Amino acid sequence: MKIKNITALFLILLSIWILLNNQFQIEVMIIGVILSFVISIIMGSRITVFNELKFSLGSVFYTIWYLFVFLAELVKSNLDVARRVLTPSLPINPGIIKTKTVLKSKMGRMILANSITLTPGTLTVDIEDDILYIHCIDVCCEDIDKATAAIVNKFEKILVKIYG
Amino acid sequence: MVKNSLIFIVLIGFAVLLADLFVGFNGNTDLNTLANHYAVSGPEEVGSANLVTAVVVTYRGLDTLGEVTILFLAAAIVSFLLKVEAGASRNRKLRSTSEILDTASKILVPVIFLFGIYVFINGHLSPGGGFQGGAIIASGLVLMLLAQPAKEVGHKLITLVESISGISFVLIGVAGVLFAAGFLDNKLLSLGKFGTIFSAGVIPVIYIFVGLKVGAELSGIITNLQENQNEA
Amino acid sequence: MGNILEIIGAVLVLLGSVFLFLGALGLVRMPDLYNRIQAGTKASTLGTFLTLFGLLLIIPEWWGKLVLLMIFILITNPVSSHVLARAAHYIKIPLTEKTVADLLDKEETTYKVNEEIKNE
Amino acid sequence: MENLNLEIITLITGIILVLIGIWGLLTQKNLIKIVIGFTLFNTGIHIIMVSIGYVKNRTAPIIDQSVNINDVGNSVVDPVPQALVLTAIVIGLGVTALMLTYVLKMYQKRKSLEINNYNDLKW
Amino acid sequence: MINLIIAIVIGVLILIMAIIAVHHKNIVVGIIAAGVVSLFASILYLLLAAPDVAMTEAAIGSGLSTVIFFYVLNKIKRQNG
Amino acid sequence: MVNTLLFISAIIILLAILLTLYRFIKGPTAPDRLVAFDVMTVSSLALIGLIAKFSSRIIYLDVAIVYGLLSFLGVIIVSRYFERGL
Repeated sequence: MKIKNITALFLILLSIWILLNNQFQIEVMIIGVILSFVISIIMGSRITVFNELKFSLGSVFYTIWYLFVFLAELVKSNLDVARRVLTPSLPINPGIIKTKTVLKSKMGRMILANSITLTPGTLTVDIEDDILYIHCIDVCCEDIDKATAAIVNKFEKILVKIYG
Repeated sequence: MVKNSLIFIVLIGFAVLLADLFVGFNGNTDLNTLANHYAVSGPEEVGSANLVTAVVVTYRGLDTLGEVTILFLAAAIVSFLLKVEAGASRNRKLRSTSEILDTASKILVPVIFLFGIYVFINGHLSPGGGFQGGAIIASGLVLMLLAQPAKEVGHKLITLVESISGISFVLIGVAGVLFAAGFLDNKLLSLGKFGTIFSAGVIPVIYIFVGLKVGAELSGIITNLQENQNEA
Repeated sequence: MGNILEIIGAVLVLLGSVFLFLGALGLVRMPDLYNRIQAGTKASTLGTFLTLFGLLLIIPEWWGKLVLLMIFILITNPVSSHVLARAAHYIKIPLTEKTVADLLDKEETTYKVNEEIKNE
Repeated sequence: MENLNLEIITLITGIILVLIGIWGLLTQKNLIKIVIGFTLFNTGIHIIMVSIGYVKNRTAPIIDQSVNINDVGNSVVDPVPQALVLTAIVIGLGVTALMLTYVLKMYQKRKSLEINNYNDLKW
Repeated sequence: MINLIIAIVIGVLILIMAIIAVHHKNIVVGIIAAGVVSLFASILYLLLAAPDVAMTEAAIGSGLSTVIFFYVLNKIKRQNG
Repeated sequence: MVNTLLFISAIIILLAILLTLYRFIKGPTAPDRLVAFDVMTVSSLALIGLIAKFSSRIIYLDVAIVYGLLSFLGVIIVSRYFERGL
């Protein structure tokens, strides 16, 4: 498992190095490879979050699909917030509710929580094992299953395919 | 009353001092002679695209050595003052870290380290250099400590990195005296093609050592100020 | 062709700045801390994202650093607001009166909440 | 509007920032507040130094595609004050850390952050 | 022209923040305000064509110096038990 | 055309920063001010991007990356201080 972890970290660091430099001279690449290798060897033993990545064609496809779903939700959320802010009476109905997730991997849970924070009227306040506490601008339902269906599911069903 | 008027007088005094600066100043339209020399002949003499780096590392290299020494002294005094007597361990009740912050820090810390190293390797091409890179690396350490506050950071490693990079910095300077024109002269290595990563002679090497040294010193200050890092 | 891209980019930048403005307006208008965090985070994230994307369309040569910036913002911004909301709930910053539910059962705080944090 | 230059604006900002910093240093009673005043004073001095090095309508002293290499002397600002400020900021951090350490030590001795309780040298 | 407008607004912001930093009776708010001063100072440096200095100020002024202040404040608070 | 639009957006961003300044002054609690600080950093990140475009220097974006990576440290450390987690 360790090899996979270090490889994933190495690839991520190398692509960041290339994006930073934005040029493909041979010296720059050599330095980048050496640096990413050293950093991923040093940090790789401690950082195990990359273990959960699946290297397959399907996961790449679902990542891109996820990005599209996420961006659409992001725009929707902003229009929602903008509408609420601009209405003079300030139509809000806030509260903190519970939802459940089936994701086990830490990475997947972080991405899920971040997505929830950035989407319509919801903000992750706390996470305890598989319970997510979410602050809503407009509380739909206090029941845990209904809330899960309304808020979490649309992201989760894609993330399950990527992170298992 | 007397105190207030004294404060008032001091403020007025400073205002007058600084206003003097302000009245005579109308904005520059041209560089002065020294700056003009640095700007015009800097690229050929030093080979560094970033003129600030040229000034910091070569033209005023000795000042940089002094400044790194001052920083070292500050870090040493901080660690000396905060040393606690052995056996004074208090058990602290900490609020646990949120899992999201923990995961995010694990992703971001290697990225921050890589970016810090990018900043000081590219010090002669883009803004940045040893001081900024060191600060960024120390910030990565801070993120690590924020996510896992109970973690102990190896003081020995920090001290080791600091001493090795400091000694190497001075040795490069001395090598400049022996093999080239003077202390910290950058023609120790060939200048290379202007604008590429292997250019500007010895500047990238010096900046790597300065970056490691500054990063280690700032990390030392931070780990000393953090609550549970005070082993004797 | 390039001209059209530039104009689209400039419009996107304008849109992004409008979102930033709306976020700041939400920050001013919302009644309690949590709603303020909601308005602030979402609007500022999308606003900055759109601004950088517009710049990407205007100056395509800068794509590397702009893409990196967008990724970093998408990772760091929600994390910081989550940590802030969690801390605020822990030290019992009150929710607004309009609140309908608070299902996060508060753990007993182990220390007395400092007056210095809560008031003025 | 005629003689309202960028460097004049920043110079004024820096000067007033220095004055605010000194005012804070002199009037505040809390030790940490005094250190905050010191950092503001520091920042003000840095802004003054950088704005004195600015040259009208010129760009940063870093040569890449957007600067003509044969005409560097007429297209960049003064690099020397920037180099000085660069190191001064880092040293400022070291000094701030040192001052805060002293504050911590003083607090451990007397359990107080009020400057008025430290009157050993008062005559 | 736009640079002038940005500089004026940022300058005014810096001064307001500095006054808050010195004058506010809550130390936490004072430290945050000092961080904001550093943040905007770094934009001023960028306008003055000094990206090196801006980068240093961004990394040190708003990041590390806030961190150091809060670590010390934390230690002081813990002394009280 | 393009430049005019960008000028207008820069001015709108400045107005947004001024609004957050109002929240910073008003308070009422310290975490409220922290939210204002967060929004300010992100807005100024967008402003830095625009300044880089106005000066047409890509190197200014390095400063923006420093902001993007490190600005959330300030928010996190203050939050951890509030919840006694340092």
